[in-house]
Amino acid sequence: MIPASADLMRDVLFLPEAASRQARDIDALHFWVISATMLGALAVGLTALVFLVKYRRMGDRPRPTRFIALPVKYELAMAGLLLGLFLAWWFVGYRQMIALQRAPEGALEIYVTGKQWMWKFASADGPDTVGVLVVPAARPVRLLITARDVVHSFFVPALRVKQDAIPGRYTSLSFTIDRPGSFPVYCAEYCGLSHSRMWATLVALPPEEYQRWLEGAVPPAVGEAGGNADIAGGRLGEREAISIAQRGEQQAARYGCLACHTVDGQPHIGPTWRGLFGSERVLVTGQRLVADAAYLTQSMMRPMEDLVAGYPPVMPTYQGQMEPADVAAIVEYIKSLRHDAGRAP
Amino acid sequence: MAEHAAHFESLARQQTAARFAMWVFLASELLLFAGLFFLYMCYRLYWPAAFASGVGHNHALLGTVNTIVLITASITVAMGLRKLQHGAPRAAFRLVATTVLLAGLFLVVKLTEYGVHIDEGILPGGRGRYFAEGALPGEAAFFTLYWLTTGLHAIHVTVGAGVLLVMAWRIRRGTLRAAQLELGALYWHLVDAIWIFLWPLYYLTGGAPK
Amino acid sequence: MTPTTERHAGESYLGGERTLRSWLTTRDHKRIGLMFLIATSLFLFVGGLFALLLRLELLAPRETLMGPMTYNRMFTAHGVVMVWLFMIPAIPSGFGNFLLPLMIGANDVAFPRLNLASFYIYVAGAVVALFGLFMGGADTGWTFYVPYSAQTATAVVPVLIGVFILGWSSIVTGVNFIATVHTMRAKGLQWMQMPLFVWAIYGTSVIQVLATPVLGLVLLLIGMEHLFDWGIFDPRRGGDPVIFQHLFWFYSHPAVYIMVLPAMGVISEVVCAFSRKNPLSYQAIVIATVGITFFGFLAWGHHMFTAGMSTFAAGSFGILSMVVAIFSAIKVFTWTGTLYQGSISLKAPLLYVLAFLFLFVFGGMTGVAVATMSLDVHWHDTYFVVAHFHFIMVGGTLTAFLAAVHYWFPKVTGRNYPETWGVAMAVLVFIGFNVTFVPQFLLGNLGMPRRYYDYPESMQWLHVISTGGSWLLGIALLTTVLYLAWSLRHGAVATDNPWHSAGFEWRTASPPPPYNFPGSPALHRGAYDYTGQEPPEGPAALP
Amino acid sequence: MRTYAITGAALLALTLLSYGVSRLDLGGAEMPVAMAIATVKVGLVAVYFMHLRHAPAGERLFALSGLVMYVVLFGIAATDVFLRRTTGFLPQ
Repeated sequence: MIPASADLMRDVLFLPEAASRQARDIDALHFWVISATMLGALAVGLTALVFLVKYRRMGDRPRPTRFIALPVKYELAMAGLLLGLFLAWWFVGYRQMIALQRAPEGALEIYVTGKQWMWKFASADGPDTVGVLVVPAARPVRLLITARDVVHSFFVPALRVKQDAIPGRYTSLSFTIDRPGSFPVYCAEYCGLSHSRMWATLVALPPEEYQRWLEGAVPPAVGEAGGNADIAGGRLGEREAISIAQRGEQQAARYGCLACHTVDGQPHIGPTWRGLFGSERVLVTGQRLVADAAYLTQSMMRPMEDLVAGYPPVMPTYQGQMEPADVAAIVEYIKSLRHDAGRAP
Repeated sequence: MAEHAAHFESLARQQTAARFAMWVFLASELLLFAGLFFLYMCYRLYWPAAFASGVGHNHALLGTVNTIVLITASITVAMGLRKLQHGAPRAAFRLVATTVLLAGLFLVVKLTEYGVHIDEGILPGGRGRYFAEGALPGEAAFFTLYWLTTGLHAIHVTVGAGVLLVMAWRIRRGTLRAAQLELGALYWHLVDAIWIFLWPLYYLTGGAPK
Repeated sequence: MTPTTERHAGESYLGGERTLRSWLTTRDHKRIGLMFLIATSLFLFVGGLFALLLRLELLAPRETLMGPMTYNRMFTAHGVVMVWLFMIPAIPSGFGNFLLPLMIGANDVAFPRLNLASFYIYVAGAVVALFGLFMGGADTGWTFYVPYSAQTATAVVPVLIGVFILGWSSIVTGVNFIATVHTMRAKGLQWMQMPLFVWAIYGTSVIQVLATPVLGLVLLLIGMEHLFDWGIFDPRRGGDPVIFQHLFWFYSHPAVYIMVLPAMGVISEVVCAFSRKNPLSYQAIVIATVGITFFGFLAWGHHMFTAGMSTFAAGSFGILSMVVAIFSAIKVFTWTGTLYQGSISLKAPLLYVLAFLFLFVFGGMTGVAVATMSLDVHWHDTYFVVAHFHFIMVGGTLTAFLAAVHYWFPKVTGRNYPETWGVAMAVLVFIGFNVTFVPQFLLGNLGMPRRYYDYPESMQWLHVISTGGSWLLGIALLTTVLYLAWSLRHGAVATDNPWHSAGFEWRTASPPPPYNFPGSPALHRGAYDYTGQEPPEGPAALP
Repeated sequence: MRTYAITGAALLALTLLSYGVSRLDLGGAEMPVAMAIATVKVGLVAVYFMHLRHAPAGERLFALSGLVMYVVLFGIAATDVFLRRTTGFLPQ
């Protein structure tokens, strides 16, 4: 579909601007599907109308009609053709869905936490924020989403993405915004009293402005988003004095992780954290896997499941005891202890 | 007594309808348990060690005794039905009454077991001493499901036993048709069938015995 | 044609004993069906009133008519009342009860006492649920998602128990109808000769029997979670709220077909009667009915595409949803084709059928659209989905319900409704419906999430149109009730078969006598046989 | 009567077998074996005690339908639960 007609369709259908490549792909499918839908409904309605006019009864006397029966095979053939069309949509939709979930290489990871009734954002190097999610434009971003209390849903209409935030679990979402701008974010899963006001703003900054934001400046776009009356609840969080990795260090001490895990490379009761991230682990089962963020969080929640060979099975679970943000912080801390830390990711 | 309801053309048809409806209802009853079995499958997948430990903690012997009791009760009710069909109400009464007694025995054993669990501090929702003293995470889920599933099953046993008790009484008075007893027997067999699955899930599959 | 009602007045099911007691203790499926119809229609208006108030609140952004607490309770009340007190029982327990025995040539359903019990269980469930809704009210939405439903301070438990009880009514009626269809058919009436409405009710009953217990259990579990905090689905104790969603939708997706299948049955009957034609393909509709009954169970996961399911599961549910849609498409195709070369009389019931065809195709096709995974990601939990399922449930089920009310009004009451009013209100329902719900599709595209009492100002004018439409729809429905009530007393006395329909239910007096057929019913001509010189008229002669 | 006695004996024997097997260390095979024995037992109950052997097609259909719904629920939902790598905090 040529871009101009796509914009026209977007206006006709009241779709908001599409701020990413994926959103435009989804819109293209949307146009096909919705056009076919409207044509189908119209065709059936019109056919019925034509029959109605053509075969309407004159006078009140009913007249007998011919017995007309279409063999079932024709109906099934028709159904088969239609199913082919539906499956084509499904095929395209499925691929797009997978693309939405696949994180591109080098994506900026940001932790999103929904709680009644606000969105909190934390990334490895930027400040934590509430209600305003700041990302660089033209760079892949991966959101790791969870909730503190009940199910929420992180919804950005301009990106055509939505992902439930489920307590006790991380879900993820990836996108690359084309150009700078600010876009509304809603909570789409009913979550109680102020569900209708659980809004936030997604601000995409040009790379250099994003860099300044990391360094502490508040670019006007972010300030505006925070003060936008239409997007209430959008405000900048207290600027954290420490980075997320530093917070992870504090939390690791608080939860007693450091009683068993060292950070200097010496094995203790548990494996050391130095160089742990990204290294290959050998489990008691003989299975080998790489200690990524998934493995680390899994180990905190279900330590008995993927035991590493050579250590006693003594680690307690932290399921339900640690806040998701703290889990994320500790993972970031362990990440900062990898051997190649400091080099480009 | 041999009269059929006015809207049926014959007694035979009425009985066919009743038995058929019973089967439909049994399918429905079976699905009442589906949610609990499904939760068991999911949570066992999430917490394999805790579930194995929980199963190991249950009293396999008591569970097995109860299984034998229920299966015997199924045999006696099936035989009682056959006796009634063959016009031997006295023998039928004895067999159905035995079934009711066995159901009572099942409930006594089950309640004893519940008593032991309460003593050990194993209550639904992860309440009680057992969990405070450092059970594996996930054992609370196991025992909550244990209480819910066996509790729901025990309610079914009670209902089934009650129905069979009334039927035994009516056999003795000579006012029960075999077709009516068959409905009660079908329900009872379903109760038995559900337990046949409950038993390995909650008593046997605890891994190697310690 | 002689007004035969006079002839049978003493014998009709409405005659005889007329005391309240005789109604409340009746075992006549027709009286029970009528009581269900009255009760469910009452709840249609209760639920409709909630809808109008909700729409009024949405006339402007921010708090206008009610605060968020009231709004949240009210949309829950709207959902609970409409789904469990109107949609699910209305056509099956109401018209199904009245017509099923008539259509298979039986005297009554298989278990009349159970049938009456089902009505009282329904009333009990309704009382408990309404008690909960008015004394505090749940604010969870009709979906009761955990963990919110386990934590909220509102009166969730009575509502859950009420719905649980209603579920039993549904199961009991389902068991009864299945047994009736299997064992009560008139001698010689084969499965492939049964009226399509019977097939539809049969499929519905199967779903009711097999899906409802799963819901019942899961509602009890939330109740316990709410009361005792047992942590069954609580993530803080290692529970998984998504398991709840699986179990909930395992019932609630098939429940959509509990609402839609009977409506389809009505359409099959009305289309044939008013075009005086056999269905274009009887077998195709039967196949589609059975197909929906079974495949309807396999598609529930498309309500959870954004819930973090495994991609493989999401894909499977996507394909299965497409397959279910195909069966509906077969039906639409057959109904439309049935009109071909018919002798069509454009009366109110047929107008409703046309409205149904158009709205159902649009609703169904948008259903295929939301089953397309990447599109659903944008539409999920927005007004697009709200509009989609209202197209199916209001545009589909409610219009079919109204078609049924008008088509069988003479059968049930022995009077005719005023045709002009009927036609006028059918048109108004169609217009009001579209004005209400088409803007909601656009709101969904804009990104308006559902269950919001507040929204960005840029969305307001679409909400204004939608609210206006809701009032048109409300006026049309209210007027319909008024003229129907009027015709109970003042309507022209109907002949036994005013539509000259070949349907089996018309081969006895209107209203029918207590045991339906004097002697054995004459079903020697097919229920869709319009080829003869004169259609069957009045109580058919005995062989 | 003979049929019932034989069926009953078979059920009791299978019960003991199941118990005996559970005392062995079967590892991963434990659950499948236990479920297989239970299925055979329920099959015996349904076919002989509940007379499914002589039941009309309609009754068999509904006996089967309950089972089919179990397969549907467990089968399809399992594709989510098993493939999702579960509830843990898994950012995958």
